[in-house]
Amino acid sequence: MAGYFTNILGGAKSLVVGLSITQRQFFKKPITLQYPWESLEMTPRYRGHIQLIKNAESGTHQCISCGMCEKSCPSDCITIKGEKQEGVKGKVLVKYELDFTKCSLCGQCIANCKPGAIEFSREYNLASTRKEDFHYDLLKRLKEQK
Amino acid sequence: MNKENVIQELQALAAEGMADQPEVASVAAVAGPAGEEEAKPQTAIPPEPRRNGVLEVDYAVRGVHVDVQIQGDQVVRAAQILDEAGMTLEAITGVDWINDQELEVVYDYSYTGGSCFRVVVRARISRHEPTIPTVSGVFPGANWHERETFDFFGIHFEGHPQLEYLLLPEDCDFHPLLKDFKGC
Amino acid sequence: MLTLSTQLNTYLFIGAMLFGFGVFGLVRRPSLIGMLIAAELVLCGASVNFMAFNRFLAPDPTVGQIITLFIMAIAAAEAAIVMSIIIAIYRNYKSIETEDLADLQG
Amino acid sequence: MDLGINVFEMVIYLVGFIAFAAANAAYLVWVERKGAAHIQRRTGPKEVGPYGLLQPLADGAKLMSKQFIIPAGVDRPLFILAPILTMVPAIMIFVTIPFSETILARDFNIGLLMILAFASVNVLALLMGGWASRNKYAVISAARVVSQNIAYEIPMLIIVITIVLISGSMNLTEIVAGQAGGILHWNLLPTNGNFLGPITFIIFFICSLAETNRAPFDLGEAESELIAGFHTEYSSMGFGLFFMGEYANIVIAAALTTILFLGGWYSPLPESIPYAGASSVVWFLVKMYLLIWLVVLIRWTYPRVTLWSLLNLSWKILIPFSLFNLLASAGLVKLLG
Amino acid sequence: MSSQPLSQNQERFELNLGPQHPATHGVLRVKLLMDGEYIVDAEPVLGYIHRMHELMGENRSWAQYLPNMGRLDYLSALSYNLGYVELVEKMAGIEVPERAEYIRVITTEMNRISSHLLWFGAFVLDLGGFTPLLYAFDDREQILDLLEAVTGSRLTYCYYLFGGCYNDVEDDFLSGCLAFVKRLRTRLPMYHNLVTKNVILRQRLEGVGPVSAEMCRKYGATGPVLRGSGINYDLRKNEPYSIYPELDFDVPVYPEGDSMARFMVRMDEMEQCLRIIEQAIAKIPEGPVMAEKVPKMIKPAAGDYYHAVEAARGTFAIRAVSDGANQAYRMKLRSPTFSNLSLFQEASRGMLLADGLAFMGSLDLVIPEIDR
Amino acid sequence: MNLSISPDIVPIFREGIFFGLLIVTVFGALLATLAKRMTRAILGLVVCFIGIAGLYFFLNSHFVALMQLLIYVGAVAITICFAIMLAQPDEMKMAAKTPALAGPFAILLGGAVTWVLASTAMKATWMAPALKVNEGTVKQVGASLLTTYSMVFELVSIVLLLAILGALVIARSGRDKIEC
Repeated sequence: MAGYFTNILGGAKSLVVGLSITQRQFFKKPITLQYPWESLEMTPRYRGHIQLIKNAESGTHQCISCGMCEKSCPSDCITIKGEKQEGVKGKVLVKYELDFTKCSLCGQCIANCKPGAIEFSREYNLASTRKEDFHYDLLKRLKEQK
Repeated sequence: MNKENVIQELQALAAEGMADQPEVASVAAVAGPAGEEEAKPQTAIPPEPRRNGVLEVDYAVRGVHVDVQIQGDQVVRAAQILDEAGMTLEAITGVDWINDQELEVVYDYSYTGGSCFRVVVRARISRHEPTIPTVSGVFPGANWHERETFDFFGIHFEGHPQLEYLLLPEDCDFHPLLKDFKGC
Repeated sequence: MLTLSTQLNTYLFIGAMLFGFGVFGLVRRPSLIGMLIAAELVLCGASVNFMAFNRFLAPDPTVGQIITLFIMAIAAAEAAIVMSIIIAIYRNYKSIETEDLADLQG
Repeated sequence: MDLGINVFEMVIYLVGFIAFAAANAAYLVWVERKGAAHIQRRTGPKEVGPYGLLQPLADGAKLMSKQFIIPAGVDRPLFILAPILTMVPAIMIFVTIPFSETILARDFNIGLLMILAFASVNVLALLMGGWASRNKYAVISAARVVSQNIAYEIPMLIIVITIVLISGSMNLTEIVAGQAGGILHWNLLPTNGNFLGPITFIIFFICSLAETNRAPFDLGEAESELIAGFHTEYSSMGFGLFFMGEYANIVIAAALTTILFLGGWYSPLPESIPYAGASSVVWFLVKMYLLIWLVVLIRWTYPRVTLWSLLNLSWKILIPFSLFNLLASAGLVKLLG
Repeated sequence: MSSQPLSQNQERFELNLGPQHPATHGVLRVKLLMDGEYIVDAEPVLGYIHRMHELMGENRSWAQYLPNMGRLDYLSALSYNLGYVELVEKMAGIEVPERAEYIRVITTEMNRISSHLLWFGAFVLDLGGFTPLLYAFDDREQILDLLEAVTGSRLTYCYYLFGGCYNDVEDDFLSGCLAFVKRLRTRLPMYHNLVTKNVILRQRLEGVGPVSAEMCRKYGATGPVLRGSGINYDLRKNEPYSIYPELDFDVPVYPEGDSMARFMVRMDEMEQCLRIIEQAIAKIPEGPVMAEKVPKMIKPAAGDYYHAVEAARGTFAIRAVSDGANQAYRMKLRSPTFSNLSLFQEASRGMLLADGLAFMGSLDLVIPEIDR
Repeated sequence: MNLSISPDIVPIFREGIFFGLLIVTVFGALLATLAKRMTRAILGLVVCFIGIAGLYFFLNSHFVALMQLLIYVGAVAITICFAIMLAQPDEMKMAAKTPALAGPFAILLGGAVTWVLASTAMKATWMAPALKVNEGTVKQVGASLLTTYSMVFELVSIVLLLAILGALVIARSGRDKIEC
């Protein structure tokens, strides 16, 4: 019988404690961020889709078209093409396409890139209703980048 | 749990199935680092299927302590031995050795009651008529693992209470992990 | 001016109709629940009569009300009992249609 | 009864109450969303209007513009009738609630009984809605709601009888009038002469939570078990009416608690204090909305009970306590004359 | 069911819980046979998001298979990453620098806390309490921010490489972790006050869904389910890997075997994770995070290899069969919840629907991992 | 309680409501007896109950009217609803398998009963009492319930108690523990 009453009292106490916690939280400030109006800064290591690194001096990329990224990609999202050109040592990159719809951002391409020509971009505001919008031409992108 | 006892019982069990083998295998061949024995570079698949028997393999490399290969119809008895020893059935899976025209059913056992002890039991069955008795009578948890193996390899577990597709759709007619599966 | 609401006959007629509907339903309905519903109608018909007499004729207007309250209590008890019987019968016979319950005849 | 009140006045009151019920339902949703958001450290609706104040209107417009889907195989008349049947009794009940000495539509002699009688229709509506939907979740939910409501009606009625015993009246206005003169005279407090006041209040509050199907007793629409319970199949205003009915019932429960225990429109301070001590409808609304806030807070704090612990609470704790309470109160009333 | 007399069968009805049901966390479907509110039989139906990860393992090189690990159990992706890279390192004999091991342990344990926090919130949500979910998300968000700063992603991490980690961590991360440890230490009592001590929650969990130790053994249940049944089995202790032997932590064990025990195991496990993180941060050495010589093409010796780690939900094991090529001949993924869920059918018989769902929640299901 | 009808109420309004109530009652009763589906019959019964409650209202006993709502609508109708849910989940299938003779016989019997009762009621001359002992208010009902009719009251409570116990016993007896 005593247990009956202590159970009720203990239970009631736990309920009151719970209420006081939520009521206290009610008076605290919201911690959410109102996204379209404010947004957090992306961390430097944020993994967006890959992009070619622009060399500040030469104004171009360092890709040697070795194809390691293409080969290491688990889901075949990278297509590159290099050409032999007159007067240039090695191959010259003429096409670097990324199919971001298949990319899983694993970083294998970057880890396997000998000259360190590619990096993750920090693009996260990506939205589209068409699949084709995520087929990136990274060379074009590099040129447009200022 | 007495590990030595378990190993001995398994050895006896494997020895029983030895009769079916063309030549007597070395029982309890303590294979040091198992890598040495099997590491034959460039050969895609070991040419000879392993013989039945119990191997104590290097845990640090292989991740298991005892490697047992037995006849297909002995898996239930193996399961009973390991069940009595208080071990848990961790997973069942298959391997398709298409070059030998054989399917291997692999049972991973572990011991949850104390110090780590892992036993792998394997049995090779014909690829053309893949049937093997179910261990779900001993370990009810084997039910799903066997169904999954049935999904992927088409191995029929005789006496299984509900051998239906588990992960694959119920109307599919292929077994994707067979090496001659060409996609659908 | 037709004042239906202040005439005893209106209520008595309604009571009689409800009673008649109840009897009709009791005979017609093949299932126990249908009969229960009809029985409730019979009780209501009686209650309406009581209330009407109570309002217009009784020297002590509490009597009719009290009797109606008693009828309600009986109706509630009846509903509870009938429901439990229906459930029990359904368990055993898988039917609550009176036809199928011939076994119950003593 | 005086049937001779002005018909026009009645119409005005009716329209007023429907508007009050609808506005309360709409803005209680806003309060609930905003309150829940702040409890959870979010901001809640804030886009439509300042502080999202116009959100209920947007929601209402959305609900009304949606198609009222009647799934194939439902029992059409019941399916359509059920949401209406939840709303109509709720509005009927508003007629009897005295918001202040002057703001009340009908001063019923047995107003308390009327509230209980009409409130019991709500259960039937939920049962019908669930049953007519021909959805297994809805049927389970309907069965739960009924067993829950029946179980909690008993302690609730016993508590109401206790209050009637203390007040000597079933007239809501008289019950409130009996609590005049500041907080010490409220039925809530033992100082009123009934030392069991707080227990009575707590039991009644729990029962009213259960009767309005609010968390933690919202077994009927337990979303993690039964999707949405009895209104799983409802869309558009069918759902809207169920929703409004739920909030109208919350308002009624809070108003009834205010009347029975918190001294209605009387100020908690003695009447001698100017302004603050004066009785007015403001006090009534303040008390009522504080209670509603408590209901909201409870919903966002506790997990849901199971059916058995719900019934156990009723049969093993509330009913014995309320019976004891009734006995003790009757004894007190007898003793004190 | 055929043995049932007809009269018993007719009162029962089938109820489909899922594949789109709020309490099944995704796309699990449970075929319930109900007798009123009671579950007579519950058969989980799997495979709604089956992706044939095992076949992918046979078509990709060892390195290319790495990102798949984060897609198994998306809530504790790093545990799975860890299991896989350790397996391949074992196969190929790659030594991992000590700093990398410490980073792995710190990040894995952070990930384990985030997984448990999400489970905590979702579990209470299953029971009808909404608010704790968002409090848990608040804390989890801190972890995700920290891990994002290191790994670059928030959920499906792919951070470990064979022979080390993708990149080194900064001191900011370590101090952030310490700050988080401090923060969670103050938050956990709040959770206990708000949730664990709540009488309603206790009534819903105590004695609900008892799973005996023997039943766990028969079904191969692991992780918190096993520890909630009174068996002290944690691979981090029983079969130590990485640097766990150097760290001092306890394995919470509750003998009751009910949902409350599983709940408490996970709650206590979070505290132990905090201890591990603290110690690891105190001990972390300087040095490289990547092994010197990692072959570009990994071609392990032929044979089969087994490796098991303690993921947030139990034993995650991989059996890889190599034929000496750059890709696996056979890749078997043994996921913990697959086995844990398989006991649901037997254990849930005769339960109330609500209790069944509480029990299911206490098993902590992640469906992509079950379906693989 | 003012029993007199106030002059300023529009009598037509009042009579209109009353007539509506009559129609509702009869319609409900018809639905309750004729509807093929049991749920409709229940709906009819509820409608009929509400109508009757209205009639009681017009008979100046609000207490009984509200009790009618509380007990019949709130309890009896729900009980019957439950009985249907439990015993006839498959009601679509349930065609009215009325025996061939039952229909005409029922109409005959029901009609006869109605006719006899109604005609007796109409023909008889009822005499209003010379004076009323009391007004029939709730207070007076309560008072006589606990004085004059206290014995009946007790008996009814015993009946109710027995009914509840009996219902529990009967309904429980068939139910075994869940077997799996």
